[in-house]
Amino acid sequence: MAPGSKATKSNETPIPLTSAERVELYRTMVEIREFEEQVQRSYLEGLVHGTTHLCNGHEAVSAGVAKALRPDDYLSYTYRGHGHCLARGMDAEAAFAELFGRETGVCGGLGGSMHLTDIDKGLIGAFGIVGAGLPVAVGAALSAQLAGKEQVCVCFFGDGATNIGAFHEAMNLAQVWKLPVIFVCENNLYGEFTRIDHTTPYEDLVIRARGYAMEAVLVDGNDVEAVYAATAPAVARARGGGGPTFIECKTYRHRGHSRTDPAKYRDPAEVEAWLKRDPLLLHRKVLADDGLLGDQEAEAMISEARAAAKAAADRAAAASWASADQDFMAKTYV
Amino acid sequence: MAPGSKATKSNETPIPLTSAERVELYRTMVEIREFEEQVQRSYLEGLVHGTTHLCNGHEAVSAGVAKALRPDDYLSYTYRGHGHCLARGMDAEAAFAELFGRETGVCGGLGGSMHLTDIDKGLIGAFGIVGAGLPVAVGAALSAQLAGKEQVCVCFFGDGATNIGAFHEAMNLAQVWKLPVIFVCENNLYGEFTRIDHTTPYEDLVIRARGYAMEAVLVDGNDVEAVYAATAPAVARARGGGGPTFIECKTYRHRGHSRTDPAKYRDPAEVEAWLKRDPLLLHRKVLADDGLLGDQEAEAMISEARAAAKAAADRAAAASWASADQDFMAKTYV
Amino acid sequence: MTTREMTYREAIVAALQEEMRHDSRTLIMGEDIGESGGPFKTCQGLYEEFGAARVRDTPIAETGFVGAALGLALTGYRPIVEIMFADFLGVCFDQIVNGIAKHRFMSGGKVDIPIVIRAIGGAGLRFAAQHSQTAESWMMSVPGLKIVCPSSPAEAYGMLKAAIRDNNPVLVLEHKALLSMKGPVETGVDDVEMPTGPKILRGGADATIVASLAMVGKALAAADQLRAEGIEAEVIDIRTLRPLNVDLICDSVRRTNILVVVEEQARTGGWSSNVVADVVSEAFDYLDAPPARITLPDHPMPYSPALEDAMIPSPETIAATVKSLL
Amino acid sequence: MTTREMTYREAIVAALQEEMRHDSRTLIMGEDIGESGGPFKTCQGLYEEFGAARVRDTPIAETGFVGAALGLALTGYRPIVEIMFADFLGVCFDQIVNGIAKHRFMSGGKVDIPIVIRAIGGAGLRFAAQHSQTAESWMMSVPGLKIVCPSSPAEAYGMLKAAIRDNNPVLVLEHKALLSMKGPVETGVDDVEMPTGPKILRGGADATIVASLAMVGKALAAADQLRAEGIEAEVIDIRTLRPLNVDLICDSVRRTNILVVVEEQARTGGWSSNVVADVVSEAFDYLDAPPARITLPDHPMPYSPALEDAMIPSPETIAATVKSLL
Ligand SMILES: Cc1ncc(C[n+]2csc(CCOP(=O)(O)OP(=O)(O)O)c2C)c(N)n1
Ligand SMILES: Cc1ncc(C[n+]2csc(CCOP(=O)(O)OP(=O)(O)O)c2C)c(N)n1
Ligand SMILES: [Mg+2]
Ligand SMILES: [Mg+2]
Repeated sequence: MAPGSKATKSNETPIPLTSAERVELYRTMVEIREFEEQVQRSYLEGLVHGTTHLCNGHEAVSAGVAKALRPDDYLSYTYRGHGHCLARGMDAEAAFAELFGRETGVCGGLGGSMHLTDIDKGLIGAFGIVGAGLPVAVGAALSAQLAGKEQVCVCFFGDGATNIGAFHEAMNLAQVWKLPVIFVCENNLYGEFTRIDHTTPYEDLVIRARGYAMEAVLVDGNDVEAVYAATAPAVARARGGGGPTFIECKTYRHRGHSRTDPAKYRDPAEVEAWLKRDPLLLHRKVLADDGLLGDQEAEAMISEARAAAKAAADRAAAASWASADQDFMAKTYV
Repeated sequence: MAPGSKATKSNETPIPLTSAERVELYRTMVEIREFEEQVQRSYLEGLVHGTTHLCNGHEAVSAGVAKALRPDDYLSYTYRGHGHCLARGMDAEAAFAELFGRETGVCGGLGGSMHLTDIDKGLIGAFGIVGAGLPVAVGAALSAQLAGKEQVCVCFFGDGATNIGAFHEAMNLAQVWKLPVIFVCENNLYGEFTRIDHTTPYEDLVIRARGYAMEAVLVDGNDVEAVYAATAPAVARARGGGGPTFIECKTYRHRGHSRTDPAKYRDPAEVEAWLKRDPLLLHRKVLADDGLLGDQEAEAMISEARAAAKAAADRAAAASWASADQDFMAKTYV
Repeated sequence: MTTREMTYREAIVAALQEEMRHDSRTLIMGEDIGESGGPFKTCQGLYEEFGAARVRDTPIAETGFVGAALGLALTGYRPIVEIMFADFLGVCFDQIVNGIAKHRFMSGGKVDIPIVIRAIGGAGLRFAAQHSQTAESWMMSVPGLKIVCPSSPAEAYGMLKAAIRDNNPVLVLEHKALLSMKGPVETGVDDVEMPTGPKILRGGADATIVASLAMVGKALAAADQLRAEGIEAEVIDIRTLRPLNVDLICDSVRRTNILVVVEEQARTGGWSSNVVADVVSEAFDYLDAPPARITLPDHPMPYSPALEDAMIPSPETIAATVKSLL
Repeated sequence: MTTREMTYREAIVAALQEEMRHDSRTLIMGEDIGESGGPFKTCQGLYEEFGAARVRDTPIAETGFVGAALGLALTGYRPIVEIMFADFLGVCFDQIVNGIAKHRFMSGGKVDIPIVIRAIGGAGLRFAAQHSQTAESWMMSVPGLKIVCPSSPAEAYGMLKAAIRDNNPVLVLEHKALLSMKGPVETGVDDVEMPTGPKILRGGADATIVASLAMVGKALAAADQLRAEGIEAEVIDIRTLRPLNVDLICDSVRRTNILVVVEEQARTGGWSSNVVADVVSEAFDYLDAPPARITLPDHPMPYSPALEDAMIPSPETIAATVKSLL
């Protein structure tokens, strides 16, 4: 770990999870993984257009954070946002339909893979411009503060996003206004094809928070229970008016940046080491060790999720294309 | 001082100044002060147009930093930049002529008070957009690094500028590329009419540097020798390839933000306390105590500077207006 | 409803005050707009009445607080932001053009974005190149935005109120040289409507002059000069730049057969071209001469006072241009 | 000098490589342009030849590195920056419009600003609303900038070389849908010249079609379709948006009497209006019909493939529009 940037542990006791909840976390991760695997297959079948950014490897972050939230909380996220949306309960068929450009897509086929939005689930937006979602999250958190209902906003972004101005302005605003926002940095070590050591002075981005005297936690982003344990107290503090927290989740993406990227710029040893730390494997082992999930059950869960993803994709693919006759101006202006 | 943000002192021995140099620092400050006082008078006479941002109170920063530089170094600064330019040797008459909109102005009357530029003196530009000068300074520092002549770039900006995105991007680039740039934050506690505690989590902005693991120094910006002592080693380090430094100079502006601002938002006790710490008074006392500057000499210096400023302003006012017949397109495009 | 003389600045304050009283979901953010009432005093008294939570001083972080407006709008609030100088729209351009303007569309039309961005622009005060732009055209090509330009106290009041009630993002471009302009304003109006097109300020059969913001006054002064010579110019305030609706201008041109458009922006890339092109499409056969555009020259704003004045279209130039087309 | 078939992408690489060899003060900065050669491979091989100092991977910090370009230019270097998607110009808009474009003027004309900003834009690849804009008009109204738009490999090569040698800031708007377009390019040219106006790509006496970037190909295809019906359309590539020079277009219109302008941007605020307005000023009496503009509709880019395709002007639409004017 880089000098001057020790991992800090939240000093509040994490809200304990029941056994059932711990197993549910695994199911959520499996569902995200199988969704992304299906996206990849659908891509190869020509059903997904343009580009898409898979989150394989990041599942523990989406699942662990989402577990700490209430239904009326807000989330902002990025083009690599399928996992955040699914963990929050976005309908998989509507998500596939969006990726396929169908009328039944969650954004009617107008948004696409990079812009999944589902306002009723607090999924306020996926931002394609790096960093752009952070100030928006600050606004949602300000809204929560003003409304006084103890809601919070979680804001997901990557390591690369910590280099852009919007990040800084959002962090400072959140801290000076003591807003209920949790900044969740998914540090997967790469922004596109460039490793973090080329773009930031230290690999542990938790140091960024120091410039704002903001609470910060560095957590193993591949350990879903650790992510939950880091998030829950931050959320509790935010609800109580204690202000923002910056959570750095160390993780790794299993695939390339986007569909065209074979990710050859990564050291195979690095990739291998991280694949061994696949969040699904890790949690499955923990649950097995704790006697909560047998091998058969786990395999059944995977098959079920795979079949469900396939079925959702099939239904989505059978839906009508977004219509060229719709009133686009009514989609642009109220 | 705010928690977690102790003043740090550079641990290198400052390059010692001769007695003559110490007296010269006083003269530089007096010249800046008298220039600004003359600007104020000229403003009331209708010679200065639009707006102008005086730097009375900040003189020690301009003088102390400039003293640490070589003629081939670069400087970027702001709309409150008269002092930086004068300390660097900008011709006072050409500066007045610019403020008066004359042909003989340092920018031919096209730039005005907010945009004094004098490239031959390394004065690469005054930026009217808060924070905009920081990335530009990073570019000049990159230029210096590439040219390999051990030049540095000094970048002046205010406390308010540390809240904008451009600040962050520049700080990070400078640190990751180890550029020879000295970020000099003139923390005068206010951005326009708003006190720093409304806009940043802590009053000591040196904490900002921590987010980049950048060397940082907190210095009394009203003590010209302290400013010099903080700057000289940072410059030396930068020349030697040691990378950037962030220097926070605590200071205070004696007048309002700009000519229309009576600065009523400030606590009179705060103003009074700072006026007692006028950088000119402080240094004069030090020099007197060290037997280097008698009262009479000091007064003579002031009168001389006042007369020189007045004479320069008079000459500037006698010059022709910038011509409406000039080829503006040739000033726009090469 | 009462009608009284007030300044453009007071009209802005009145609109903000009434709308903030009308709907508690409104709030305003900007630099030095709290206790200080705003650098141009366009928020005077609001802090006292509505408090720090709804009249919010921000750090110098336009990307931050303009972006925050989007988050607020998506979660039930109706934010207003003040951009102190319109020139600073450049700093938060991405949040406006890629975020705020597109979010509704990208969601499939499922969200409303009730945001008002007030930006105070314009030349004439010797603020030089970085503080004198009206920024009218930077965002003309951005679908999803509405852009309005008040040229008088009454328009400043009406447009701002309507913008605040509108469920779309509206950019209200105010002009700093108009802040102390006085005029009658009917306040306390509840059924405000967003202007959907230009407005005839003065009728005339001989030529049509279209202008925005501070150029409207110049056009009216030109019309006075022309009247002295027996020429009746119709003066139209463009009011709404986006969506751009030139129907009324076409009607006018069908009567006058002459079109002159005046704007306070560089010749290349200004909205006056758009008006000309649209009018030419609709009313080509009615034009007796090629429409003229009077604009700033194609260079930045110089600081020196006479140079600034020389750049800005004058009533004399406008009148002479009209005469040259007759 | 040798002429060979190459892609638009290879032409960009060739221009960069030659100019970086020609002048050691040149350098290029951008995201993932080093070892990876750029997300669109527009810098392929440069890192290997010129090293990390001159082919510089940047953090995601467009304001930072575009601003740095100004500092480099002011101190003797000739920086080139790559903006991965033209849409991201919004993030560094202030540095370009208030800084880079104005710095020379504000200095009294005393400094040169030799900066090239390459931005890869355009629709057609299903990249949706935030990654499909050509951004042609955002900066049309910004004096101090030059803006060029290459429509072919040869233009991509020539314009980029000229832009790098130019002592003004030049925005080179490239188009991602053209990257694999092939065409003959004469490389190794030393006396490159900055285009100062449009170019006729195909002569014709019956109508003038003006287009930019990917629309040029559509216009040429439309001309093919029209020829089959006995109509000869002249196709003109606008090439340079700023400064905008329509002399050649006026000459053409004086011969053809019909003008159609095609651009890949929303109808309101696009440069096609500017061309129409300028041509109308100069050649009003030669026009047999009101000039037509074919543009994107006034809404953001949808993701769904057929919807994207339907938005983009097609050869059929262009041909039909020409016929409707004859
Ligand atoms: C302002 C901006 N610059 C560049 C890009 C292109 N881009 C898209 S994703 C990306 C990398 C982002 O890295 P990170 O924040 O670490 O997120 P990750 O993709 O690793 O999840 C870049 C450079 C962009 N979308 N926006
Ligand atoms: C991007 C931007 N936002 C707002 C302004 C208006 N403005 C000019 S100076 C200033 C205060 C700057 O404060 P600080 O950085 O502390 O410098 P000081 O004036 O105190 O020297 C503000 C808000 C601006 N010029 N640019
Ligand atoms: Mg990453
Ligand atoms: Mg200050």
